[in-house]
Amino acid sequence: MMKWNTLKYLFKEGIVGLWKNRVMALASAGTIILCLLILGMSYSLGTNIDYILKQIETKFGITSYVKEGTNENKILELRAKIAGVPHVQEVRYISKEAALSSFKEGMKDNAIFEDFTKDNPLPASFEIIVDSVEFQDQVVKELGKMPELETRYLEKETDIFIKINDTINYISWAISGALIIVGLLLMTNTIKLTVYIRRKEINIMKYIGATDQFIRLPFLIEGVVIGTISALTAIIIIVVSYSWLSNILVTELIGLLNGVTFRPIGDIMQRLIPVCMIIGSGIGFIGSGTAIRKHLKV
Amino acid sequence: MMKWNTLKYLFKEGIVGLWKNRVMALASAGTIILCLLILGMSYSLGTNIDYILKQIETKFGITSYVKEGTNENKILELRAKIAGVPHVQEVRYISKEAALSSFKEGMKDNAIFEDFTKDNPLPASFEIIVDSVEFQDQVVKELGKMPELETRYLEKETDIFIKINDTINYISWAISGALIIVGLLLMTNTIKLTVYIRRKEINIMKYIGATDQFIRLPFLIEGVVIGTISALTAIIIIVVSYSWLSNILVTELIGLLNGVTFRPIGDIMQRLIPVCMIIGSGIGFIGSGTAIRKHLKV
Amino acid sequence: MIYLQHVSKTYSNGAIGLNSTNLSIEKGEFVFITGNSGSGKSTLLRLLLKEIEPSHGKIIINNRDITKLKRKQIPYLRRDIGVVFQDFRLLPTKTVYENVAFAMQIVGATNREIRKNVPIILGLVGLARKARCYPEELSGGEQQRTALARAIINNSPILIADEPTGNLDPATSWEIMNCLQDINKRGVTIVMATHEREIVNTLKKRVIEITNGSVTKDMHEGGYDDEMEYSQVFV
Amino acid sequence: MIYLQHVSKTYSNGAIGLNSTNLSIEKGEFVFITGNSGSGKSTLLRLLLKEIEPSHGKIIINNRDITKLKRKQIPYLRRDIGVVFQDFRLLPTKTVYENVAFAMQIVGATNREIRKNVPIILGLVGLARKARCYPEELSGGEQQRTALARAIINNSPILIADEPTGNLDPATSWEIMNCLQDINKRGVTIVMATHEREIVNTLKKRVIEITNGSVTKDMHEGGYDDEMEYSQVFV
Ligand SMILES: Nc1ncnc2c1ncn2[C@@H]1O[C@H](COP(=O)(O)OP(=O)(O)OP(=O)(O)O)[C@@H](O)[C@H]1O
Ligand SMILES: Nc1ncnc2c1ncn2[C@@H]1O[C@H](COP(=O)(O)OP(=O)(O)OP(=O)(O)O)[C@@H](O)[C@H]1O
Ligand SMILES: [Mg+2]
Ligand SMILES: [Mg+2]
Repeated sequence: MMKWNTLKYLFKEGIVGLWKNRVMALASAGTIILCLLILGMSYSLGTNIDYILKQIETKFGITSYVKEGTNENKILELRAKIAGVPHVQEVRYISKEAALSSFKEGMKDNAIFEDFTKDNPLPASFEIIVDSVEFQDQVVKELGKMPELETRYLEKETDIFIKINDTINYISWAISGALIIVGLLLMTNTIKLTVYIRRKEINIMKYIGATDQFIRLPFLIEGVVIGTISALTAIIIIVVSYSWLSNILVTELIGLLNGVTFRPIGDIMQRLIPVCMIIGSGIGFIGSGTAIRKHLKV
Repeated sequence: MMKWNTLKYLFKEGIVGLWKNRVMALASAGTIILCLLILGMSYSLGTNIDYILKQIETKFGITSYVKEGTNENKILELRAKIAGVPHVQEVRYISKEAALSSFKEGMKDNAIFEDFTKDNPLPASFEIIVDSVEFQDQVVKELGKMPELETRYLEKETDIFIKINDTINYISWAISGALIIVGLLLMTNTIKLTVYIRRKEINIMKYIGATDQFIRLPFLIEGVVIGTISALTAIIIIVVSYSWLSNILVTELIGLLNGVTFRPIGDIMQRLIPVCMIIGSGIGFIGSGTAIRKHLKV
Repeated sequence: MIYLQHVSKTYSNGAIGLNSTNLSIEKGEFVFITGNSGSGKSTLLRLLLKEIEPSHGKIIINNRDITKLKRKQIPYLRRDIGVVFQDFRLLPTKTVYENVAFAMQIVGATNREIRKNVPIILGLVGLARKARCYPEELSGGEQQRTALARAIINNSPILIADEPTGNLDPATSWEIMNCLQDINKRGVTIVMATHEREIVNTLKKRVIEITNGSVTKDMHEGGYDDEMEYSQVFV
Repeated sequence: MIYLQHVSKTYSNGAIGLNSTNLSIEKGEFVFITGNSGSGKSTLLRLLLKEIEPSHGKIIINNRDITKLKRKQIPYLRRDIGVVFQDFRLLPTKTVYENVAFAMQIVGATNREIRKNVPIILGLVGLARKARCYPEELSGGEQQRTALARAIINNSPILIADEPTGNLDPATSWEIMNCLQDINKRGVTIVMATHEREIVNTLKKRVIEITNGSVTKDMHEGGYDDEMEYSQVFV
């Protein structure tokens, strides 16, 4: 195999090559950074749409009607029982009177429902907010076991939301997939070009007796270094702009949607950092390796 | 100015240069195509999210309760009047009995509401679907002028939807904007690189007495041709994949959302084609022009 | 026609190209520039072409100080000068024919003129059969002759040639030299850097010798300053 | 050591580089290849290096038919051959020192050896002061000498040189030729394409003349085949 001395030389060559071919290195790095930004953007967007829709879903509460004739003690007991169900975040009691007045208010205080006041037909109820919509079914099941309650939740509306959610997820995955492919193509395209520019150099090395491995190694090292540095740069840009943007959006705009937040940056980065690093250094390595191959055939 | 003969020559040079520098031309074209695809994708996505959400919004109908004691004739008359309001797409009449049974069904046929059957307190109503949610307010206003009706619509739910819509629009514009910038950077990056590769050639031309204009023109022509061809290619890819994808999505997935459709391809293309063409040829022209400038200084 | 006044050129890495040189070359002269490798011959020629800027001094060509030339005017200076570069500088994506025709296109020649003149010149330098070859398909000497053809096609009043026979066999070299003499007789000023002792000694033209960036000899009807017979000394 | 058997080379554009050539060069010989521009000298040398493949025939170097060499083995063939290319082929991003050192790195020399040998060779070709220059900062002759330094640094048993003195003044040329003769005396086989009549005539080595791709003369202790005195004929 290669001598230690030679390996050291080739490693140094790779590093020095970055500076000597800085125009090409910058072009590659620029492309990789921009492509990883696209990736990061599409991932952040996708995951946040998901996240935000999930939060909105939880706003669809569960309503449990209390059977006529249930006494006050029993109601207090029920309330405690409901609050004890796992994943229940909030329980609110709405008395018959409150229900009627809110119903009438909904009807804009008009004369049509006048006769309701004679004999209030509306039941008292609990409004229950679940901490995450995924557990809604589970909570509803639990509530179903209480004979004093008649539980109802916005099945249809929740369904629509879940479907929108699914669709958007599906689309955002498709888009992310497409963007990853496009990004990979763009990156290999540029790397190929930068190697193509140096084909004469590669040829010369071959003509004076260098082995393929000898020529390739510095290119691979250059590629990996460019890829890794680009990935780090992209990650920094994503972190900074994500926290900046999500702040602005949360305060300025999403504020309207009472308290919706963006996925915390830590969550995003947990996945994005390894992916960026792997793609960055991988594309640098594999891109350079394959691009150089055909120029070695002299 | 330049002679006609010279202009013809330079024009031919630009065209022939495409073939002679095909590696570089392909690299540029590839980048431009991919960037325009990103653009097209983000635009199609943004505009469709908007479009789909709009469709879902229209599913929030308007309910107009009919005052107690309005007779059958009056109801038929009202129905015709409502149907005549601009932007009303569909009117359905729900009688007192139908309202009760649907209410009870909603309550899961349970004993709590038994007493309703004695004296049905629910009013008859019209359900009105507006052709586009933007006109909902307008229609409600119109309905408010009819004294026999008590109109109500899902203001809160519609509001949430509109806010989601706004948010998603806002985000998708931000993303599109970012992608356009990224795309422009990627494209100019590659064009710069392809010109950089040919800097020696440019220098030689200058050394033997060519004017800047003489050298630049073929590059500009090359740039514009590459940009235009790339734009056309990107458009074709977008048209084909959009119609293919929207078909699949509509049938497979969006089917769940009862009859939601994607924005027709014609709509999308109406904007996307000019934008792609302008960006493609513009970036080819301006990119080449600025990239060549510094190499001309010899 | 060409005047250098106290011209110095120090490269950015400190290498001295030319060292306070004074020189005047009149219209119609045929001047050989000789000197050891690295003495500054190419530097001198590149200064005339404004390929590089002098560190000091004035360079006057056709009564104009070219160091003060505006960017826009440089191409017109260069059109007055046909050049054979030491490293040829052919356009790699153009054939021999196209490379030569390109020089005519630059000055706005008509297609008629181009179609008429290019083959004549290519015949003159012995490349008629290589017209459709790309530079990388040519031998070293053929590339050099293409560069020469490009330099003379426009009948520029000045011809600068940096070792135009360095890659040529003696027979071809003499053909080229003959051709240059003809051109010179038609009034073109020729400045040619060369190492070829035989050519310099035979033609008896003006010889300017440069040593380490300074003119050390300037003789009319001169010879190659090579008193030792190296072949005797070293073998 | 080097045997060509019926070797032909026709380039893809139809140009004939070499035409059914037979040749044998023994170990330790010093051979000049002469011939007109475009006659096929470089083609011959490039065939030996497996830079191009012959259209027909066998090329045997060190008892191996190099046309049958596997891709993996080509670098080892090339390490046995030091080369000066007609167009130099220096690595543009490496200094003179690094270009020469690179050739030693290829064969796995230690840093010690490199630090010791490179300056010696650079001194030999007169480039000690240019060690840190990049090729584009060198004069033509300096580039050529760098290429020569690279070719001889590894003491390869064969040295191929394509006009290694084409850009050099006579004095430097003779120094280089002296150096090559020394190397030859140490047993290195040298094949050198050249146009320099003076060198060929003085050194009295074997001369192979190629005309239009065919060997037309092969003389031991030969001279440049140039019976006409061109200088007399043309001037
Ligand atoms: N671009 C450059 N940057 C730095 N130094 C340079 C540059 N070009 C030339 N030199 C140096 O300037 C000196 C003169 O170079 P020049 O090319 O003029 O020599 P020359 O007389 O043409 O030699 P040759 O006969 O070998 O071509 C040399 O020492 C050379 O190394
Ligand atoms: N890559 C190539 N493709 C096509 N034809 C070529 C190629 N290389 C050389 N030739 C042709 O082959 C012939 C021989 O070329 P070669 O380079 O061997 O000549 P040479 O003897 O070295 O000439 P010179 O003294 O001018 O360097 C020439 O006619 C040349 O045009
Ligand atoms: Mg020179
Ligand atoms: Mg040759």
